[in-house]
Amino acid sequence: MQIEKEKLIWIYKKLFTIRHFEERIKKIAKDKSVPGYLHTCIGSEAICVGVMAALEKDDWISSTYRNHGHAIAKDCNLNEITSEIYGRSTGICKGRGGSMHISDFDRGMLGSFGIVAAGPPVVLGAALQEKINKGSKMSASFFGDGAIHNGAFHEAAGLAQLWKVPMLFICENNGYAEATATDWHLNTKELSDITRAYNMKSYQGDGNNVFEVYEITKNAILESKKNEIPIFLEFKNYRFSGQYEGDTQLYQPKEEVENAKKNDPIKIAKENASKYELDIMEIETIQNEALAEVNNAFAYADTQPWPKPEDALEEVYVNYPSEYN
Amino acid sequence: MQIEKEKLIWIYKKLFTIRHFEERIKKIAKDKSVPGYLHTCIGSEAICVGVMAALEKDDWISSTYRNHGHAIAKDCNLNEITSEIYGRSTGICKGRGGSMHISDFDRGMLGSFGIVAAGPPVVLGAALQEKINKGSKMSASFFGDGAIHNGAFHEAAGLAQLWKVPMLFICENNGYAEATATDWHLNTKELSDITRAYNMKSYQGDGNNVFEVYEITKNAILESKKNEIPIFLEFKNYRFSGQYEGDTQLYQPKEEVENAKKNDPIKIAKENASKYELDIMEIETIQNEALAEVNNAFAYADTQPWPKPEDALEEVYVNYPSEYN
Amino acid sequence: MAIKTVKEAINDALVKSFEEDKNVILMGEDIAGGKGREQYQGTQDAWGGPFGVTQGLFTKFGGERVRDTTIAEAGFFGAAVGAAMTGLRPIVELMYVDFAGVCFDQMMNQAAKVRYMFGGKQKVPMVVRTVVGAGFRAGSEHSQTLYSLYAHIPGLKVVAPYDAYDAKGLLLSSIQDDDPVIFMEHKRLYMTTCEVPDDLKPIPLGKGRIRKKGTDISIIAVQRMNLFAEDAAKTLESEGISCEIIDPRTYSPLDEELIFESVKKTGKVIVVDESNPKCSLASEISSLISEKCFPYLKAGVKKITAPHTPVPFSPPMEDFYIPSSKKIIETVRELINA
Amino acid sequence: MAIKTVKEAINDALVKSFEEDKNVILMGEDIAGGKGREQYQGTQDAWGGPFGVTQGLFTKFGGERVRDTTIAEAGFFGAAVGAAMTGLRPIVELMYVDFAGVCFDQMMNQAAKVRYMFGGKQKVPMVVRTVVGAGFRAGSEHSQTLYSLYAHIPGLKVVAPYDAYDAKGLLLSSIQDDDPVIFMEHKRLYMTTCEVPDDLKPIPLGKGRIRKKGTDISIIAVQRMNLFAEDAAKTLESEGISCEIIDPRTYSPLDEELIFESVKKTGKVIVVDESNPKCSLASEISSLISEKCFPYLKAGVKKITAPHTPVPFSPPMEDFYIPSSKKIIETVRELINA
Ligand SMILES: Cc1ncc(C[n+]2csc(CCOP(=O)(O)OP(=O)(O)O)c2C)c(N)n1
Ligand SMILES: Cc1ncc(C[n+]2csc(CCOP(=O)(O)OP(=O)(O)O)c2C)c(N)n1
Ligand SMILES: [Mg+2]
Ligand SMILES: [Mg+2]
Repeated sequence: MQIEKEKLIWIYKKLFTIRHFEERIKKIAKDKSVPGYLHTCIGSEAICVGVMAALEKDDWISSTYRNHGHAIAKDCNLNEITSEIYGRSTGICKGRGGSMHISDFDRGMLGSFGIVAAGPPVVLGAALQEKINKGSKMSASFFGDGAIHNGAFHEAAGLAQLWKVPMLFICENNGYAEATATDWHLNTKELSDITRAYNMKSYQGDGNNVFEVYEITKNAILESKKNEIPIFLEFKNYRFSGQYEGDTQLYQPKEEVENAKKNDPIKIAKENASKYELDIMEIETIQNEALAEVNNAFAYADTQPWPKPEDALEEVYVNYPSEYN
Repeated sequence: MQIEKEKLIWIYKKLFTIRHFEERIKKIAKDKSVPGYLHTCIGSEAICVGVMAALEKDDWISSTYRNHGHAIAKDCNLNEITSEIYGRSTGICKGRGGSMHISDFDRGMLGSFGIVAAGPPVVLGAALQEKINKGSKMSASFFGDGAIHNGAFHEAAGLAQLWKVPMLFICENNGYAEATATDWHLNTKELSDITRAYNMKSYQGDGNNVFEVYEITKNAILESKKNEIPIFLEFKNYRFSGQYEGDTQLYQPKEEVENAKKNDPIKIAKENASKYELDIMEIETIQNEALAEVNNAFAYADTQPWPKPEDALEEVYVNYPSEYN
Repeated sequence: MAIKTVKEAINDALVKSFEEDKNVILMGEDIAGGKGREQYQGTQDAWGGPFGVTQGLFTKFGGERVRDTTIAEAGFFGAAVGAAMTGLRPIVELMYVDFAGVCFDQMMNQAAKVRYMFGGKQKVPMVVRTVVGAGFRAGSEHSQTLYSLYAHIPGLKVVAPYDAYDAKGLLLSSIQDDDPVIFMEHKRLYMTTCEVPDDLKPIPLGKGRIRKKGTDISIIAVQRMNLFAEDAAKTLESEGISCEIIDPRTYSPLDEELIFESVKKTGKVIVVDESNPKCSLASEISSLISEKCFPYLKAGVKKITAPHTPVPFSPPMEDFYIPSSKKIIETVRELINA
Repeated sequence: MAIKTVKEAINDALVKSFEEDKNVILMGEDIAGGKGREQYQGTQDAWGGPFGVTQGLFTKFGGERVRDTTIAEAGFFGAAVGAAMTGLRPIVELMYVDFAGVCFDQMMNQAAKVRYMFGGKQKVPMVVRTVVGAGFRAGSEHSQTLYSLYAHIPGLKVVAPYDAYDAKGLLLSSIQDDDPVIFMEHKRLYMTTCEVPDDLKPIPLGKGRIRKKGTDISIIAVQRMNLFAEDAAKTLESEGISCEIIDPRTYSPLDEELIFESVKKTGKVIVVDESNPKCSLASEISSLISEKCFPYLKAGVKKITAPHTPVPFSPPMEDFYIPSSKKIIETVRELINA
C-alpha cells in the first residue's frame, strides 16, 4: 500500500505521541500528581492511529474511558487534553470531564463514555443522521472485547444492519476486560463471530500493525459507504497497561506479557519504517518532536488555573433557569 | 413417536381448552365484560401444549403477557386463571396481576412478564439455581420473535452458554411483534441464526404440530441436561389473534391469514388423531369436556367476589412495616 | 378554534413540527403500523403506536423520517442521542414509561450528561414521548408514572401536560427545545377534549398554569390529578371553600414562583401526585414549599399520592390506588378546619 | 472486638453469610479476579472487584458460588431474580451505581414486583451491592448516589451504611432478608474504621441510629454526610449549639419514628444528602417531617444537597458539588438565629 509521506509522518508522530503521553501519565499516576481514575492505552497505539488515519478529520467517533489515544489520534489539542486530566479550566472539557471523558465535539468526537457499550448506539445515531441528511461523514465506534457481551452493543448492531447504516464497529480486542481474560468469556472461536447474529460483515486484523489497521479500515470505509452497510472490525492487540493505573495486574501472567512485547505496536512500526522509506534518523526526529510536545503539554497543564468552584453549575442545559441549580 | 394414552388425552384436552378459552376471551373482550388488555394466543396452542407435555409438572417456565395458553398447559387452575382475568379475589394472583401477569409459582411458573425479553434472564437464574443445587428441574423461557432484538435476551443467551446451564430458550415465531412482521426486522435468513453469536445449539420446528413440538422439546431437554448446555428452539406458527383484543389487525393481509388457517394447530392435531389411534368420537368427547370446563370457569369467575380495595396494600414485601404503605 | 382530543393535539404538534423542520424524525415500535413495506400500501398506518397517536405520519413523511424500530430501546434511544448531537431533532417513543428501565442509561448517562461532562459544546435536542398512568386496568407493568425517576436527573427536562391545549403547546416547545425532554402523555387523558387554536404558539417549558383561582387553599396537581382537583374544587366551592388549583405542567424546570405565590396567599397546600410516594414529585414540591414558604404556612403541606405499592390490576384495588376527588375533598376539609 | 475498615467489615459479613448458608452466592464482574481458571491458581483473587472488597471469596468458596460475569448486567441481575425465587440468596454487584440504568428494569419491574403482582407466593431474597458517591475524582459517570431511584420503587429496600459496624450488621440482615435489598456502599467510606465486634448480630433493616444526641437542632444525614454532620456538630458545640445527628441507615423502609421524635424535641431540622436535589431522599424526608411534625417545627425544614448538575471531575468543582461541614454549620447558624 502506498502512503504519502505527509501521512506517514503523521502516523509515526501520533504513535510516538500516544506512547510518550501514556508513559508520562503512568508516572504522574504513580506520584499522585493528578487525582481520579486514569486508564492508559499502551499497546493500543496502532489501532488508534491506524483507524484515525483512515478516517477523515471530521468523521464521527465515540470512545470509552480508555480514550487518550483516540483523542490524540483524532487531533484533539494535546495541551487541552492534558489540562483536562489535570482538572484545569483550560481542559478540553473545562475540567468537568477528567481523563475518562476527554472529548472534543469540534473534532468529531461524540464522546468518551464511561459506561461499557454506551458508544455504539450513539454512533449509530450519528450514522443515521448522515444517512438521512445525505451527509458523507463516516461514523465509527471504538469499544473493547468486554463490550460485546452487553445488550446495548447487540441492539445497536442489530439496528445498524437492519437500517443499512454505513458505520464501523471497531472492537479493540486487547485480551482483557478489566481483570477478566477475553477468552474466558467468549462463546465463539473468534470474537467477531458475534456478528453472525446479524449477518454483519466483519474483518479481523493485527492491531499491533498500524499499517494493517489502516488498510483494513480504509477498505472497510469504502465498502461500508458503497454498500451502505455497517462493518465490524476486530483488531487484536495486548493491554500492557493495567485496567487503570494502580491496578496490580497480578492476573496477567509474566510470560504472556513478555510474549506480547514481541509484538509491541511501536516496535513493529519502527521495524516497518524502512518499507515505507523512512530512515532511522527521520524516525528519531519524529519521536523527539513527539516527546517534546508531550513534555510541553504536561508543563502547560501543570500551570493552568483551576476552574472556579461555581463553574460546576454551568452548562447542564442549553436553556434552564440557572437559579434552579 | 410413542405417546401413552393418558398423555395423548391430556394433549388434546389442553389444546381444546386453550382454544375454547381464548375464543371465549375474545367474546368477553368484545362485550367489554372485563377491563384491561387481553392478549390471546390463538394459533399458539400446539407450542404451549407440546412444550409443556415434554416438561415435567414442576419444571420452571416463564411466560409473557400472552400467557393464557402457557398457564393452562402448565396445569394452572382454570377457574383461578379466569377469576384473575375478571379481577376477582379468588384469582390466581388475587386479582393483582390481571390477564398479563397470570402466574402460579406452585406450578413452576416464575412469572408472566409484561416487559419484552424480561423472562430469559430470570429463567437463566432458575436454571443456575438447579445447577448449583444439583437439582433436576428443567427451566424454559417462552418469548416471541420480537424479543430476539432485545439486549436482555442477548445477555441471557450469552451467559447461559458461557455457564453451561441446561435450559431452553423457546421462541414462538408467530410472524408478528405487535404490528410488525417478523421478517421485516430480521437480519438473518432464519430467526434462530441469532444463536450463532453464542455457538448455541438450536432447533427449528413446526409450531402448528403439537407432536413435532413435543418431540423436539423432549429431545432438546435430554440433550440439554446430558450435555449441560442451553438450547434454543424456534417454533414457527401464526398469530391469528391481534396483538391484543381490539387490535384491528389491518396490517395482517387477508391471504396471509387464509393461508395460515390451513395450518391451524387444532385442525392439524385433529387430522393427526388417527395416527395416534384416537378416534373422532374420543376427540369429540375430549373437546366437549374442554368446552364444559371453560364454560364452568367463566361462570365461576363471573360470580366471584371482588377484592377489598385495601387489599391493594398487601404483599409488597415479605417484611415491611405495613403502616409505611 | 377547534375542539381536540389530547391525542389529536399531539398528532397535530407532530405534523406541524415535521413540516416546519426537516430535521425532526420519529423512532419507535410499531409507529408505522408495522408492515411499512410498499406492498402493503394503505395498511402501513394501521397502528401509529398502541394508542394510534402517530397515525398518518408514516404515510405523510415516509419511512426515512418515521422509523419503525425493533424492540431495542437501548439501541434506538442511544441512536437518538447521537442523531440529536449531530443535527437531527429525534423524537423517540418509549411505548409505556414502565419500560424506562431498559433504556434508562441512555437517558441518565448519555442524553443528560454529554453537554455537561464534555465541556458544553454539545447539545442533545431530543424528545422522549412516553405513555404514563394508572386507571386503564393495565396492571403493574403498564400503569406507572415514574415522573420522579427522570426529574431526579440533572440534564433532563420533564413535561407532563394535562389537557389538549397544553399538550400541543408544550410538545411544540419540547421539540424545539435544545435539551433532552421527557414528554409524558397520560393514557387516561388521550380522549379528553378542549379547545385548541390551530395556530397555537409553543408554550414555554417551565411555566405552570393556574387552572382555577382561589383563596383558601392551594392544590398543586400533577397531570391527571388536575381532573380530580377540579372535581373536588366544585364540591368544596359549594361548601364555601375556595381552592386554587395549580398545574405545574413542567417538572424540570419547575415553576416555583407560581407555586410559592399561591402558597403565600393561601397558607395551606395539598400536592396531588398519582405516583408512588417516596422521592416523588409530591415529595419534591412539598419540601420546596416547606423550605421556602414556611412563614406563610398555616399547616404542614399535605401530600396525596398512590400508596407505596405496585399498581394492582383489579378495579376496586386500582381505584383505591389512585388518588381520588374524595381524598382531596377530605384532606381539604381537614386542612381548612385545622 | 477489632478495629475494622468498612471494606473489611463487608468482606467479613460476606464470608460469614457464605459460611452460614450454602444458598448464598455472589455474581459480578471481576470479583474472582478475572482469570479464575485453574492454571492461574493464586492470581484468581487478585481483584475482588475494583475496590478489592470481595477478595478471598473465590478461593474460599469456589467459582460455582463466586461467579464472574460478563458485562451483562441485565442478564445477571435478571438471573439473580430467578435464582432468588427458586431458592438461592444471590448477591449481585453493580460495580458502580452509575450503571443502574443498564439493569434498572430487572430491579424495578421484576425483583420489586413479582411478589405483589403474582399474588404473594414468591419472594426474591437478593441483595444488590453497589458503590456510590462523589469525592473520588471519578467524574460524572462513576460518582453518583442515586439512592432515590431505588427508594421510589415499591418492593425494593434501600440500605446505605455509614460506618463499618453498620455495614457489617446491615449487610448480614440484608442477605438474610427475604426481600430484594439495594445495599449501597460509599467509596469514600471504604477505608474508614471503627470497632466491630466479631460476633456482631444482624442489625434490623428500618431502624435508624442516633449518632449524636443533642437538643437544639436535628440533622438528618444520609450516609457519608454523617461525617460532615459530626464535623459540623463539633464546631457548633463550641458555639453552644447542640446538634442531634440521626443516620436513618435504611431508606426504605425509613425509621420515621426516630426522625419525628428528634424533630419534635428540637423543632429545627436540616436534611443532608449528597444526591441531586430533585425528588431526592432529602426531599422525601423533608416532606414527611413537614407533613407529620408541622406543629413542632420552628422553621422550615432545610435541605442541603448537591446542586442539580452532574458530578464534575475537577477537585474545586467537585468539592463545591458535595455538601460540606461548612454549609451545614452555616445553615445551622441561620436556623438557630432565625
Ligand atoms: C455497564 C458497565 N458495566 C461495568 C463497567 C465497569 N467496567 C469498566 S471497564 C470494564 C471492562 C471493559 O473491558 P473492554 O470492553 O475489553 O475494554 P478495555 O478496558 O479492555 O479497553 C468494566 C467491566 C462499566 N464501565 N459499565
Ligand atoms: C421492553 C419492551 N418494549 C416494548 C414493549 C411493547 N410490546 C409489547 S408486546 C410487543 C411485541 C412483542 O412481540 P413478540 O416478541 O413477537 O411476541 P408476541 O406478542 O408475538 O407473542 C411489544 C413491542 C414491551 N412490552 N416491552
Ligand atoms: Mg479489553
Ligand atoms: Mg411474535
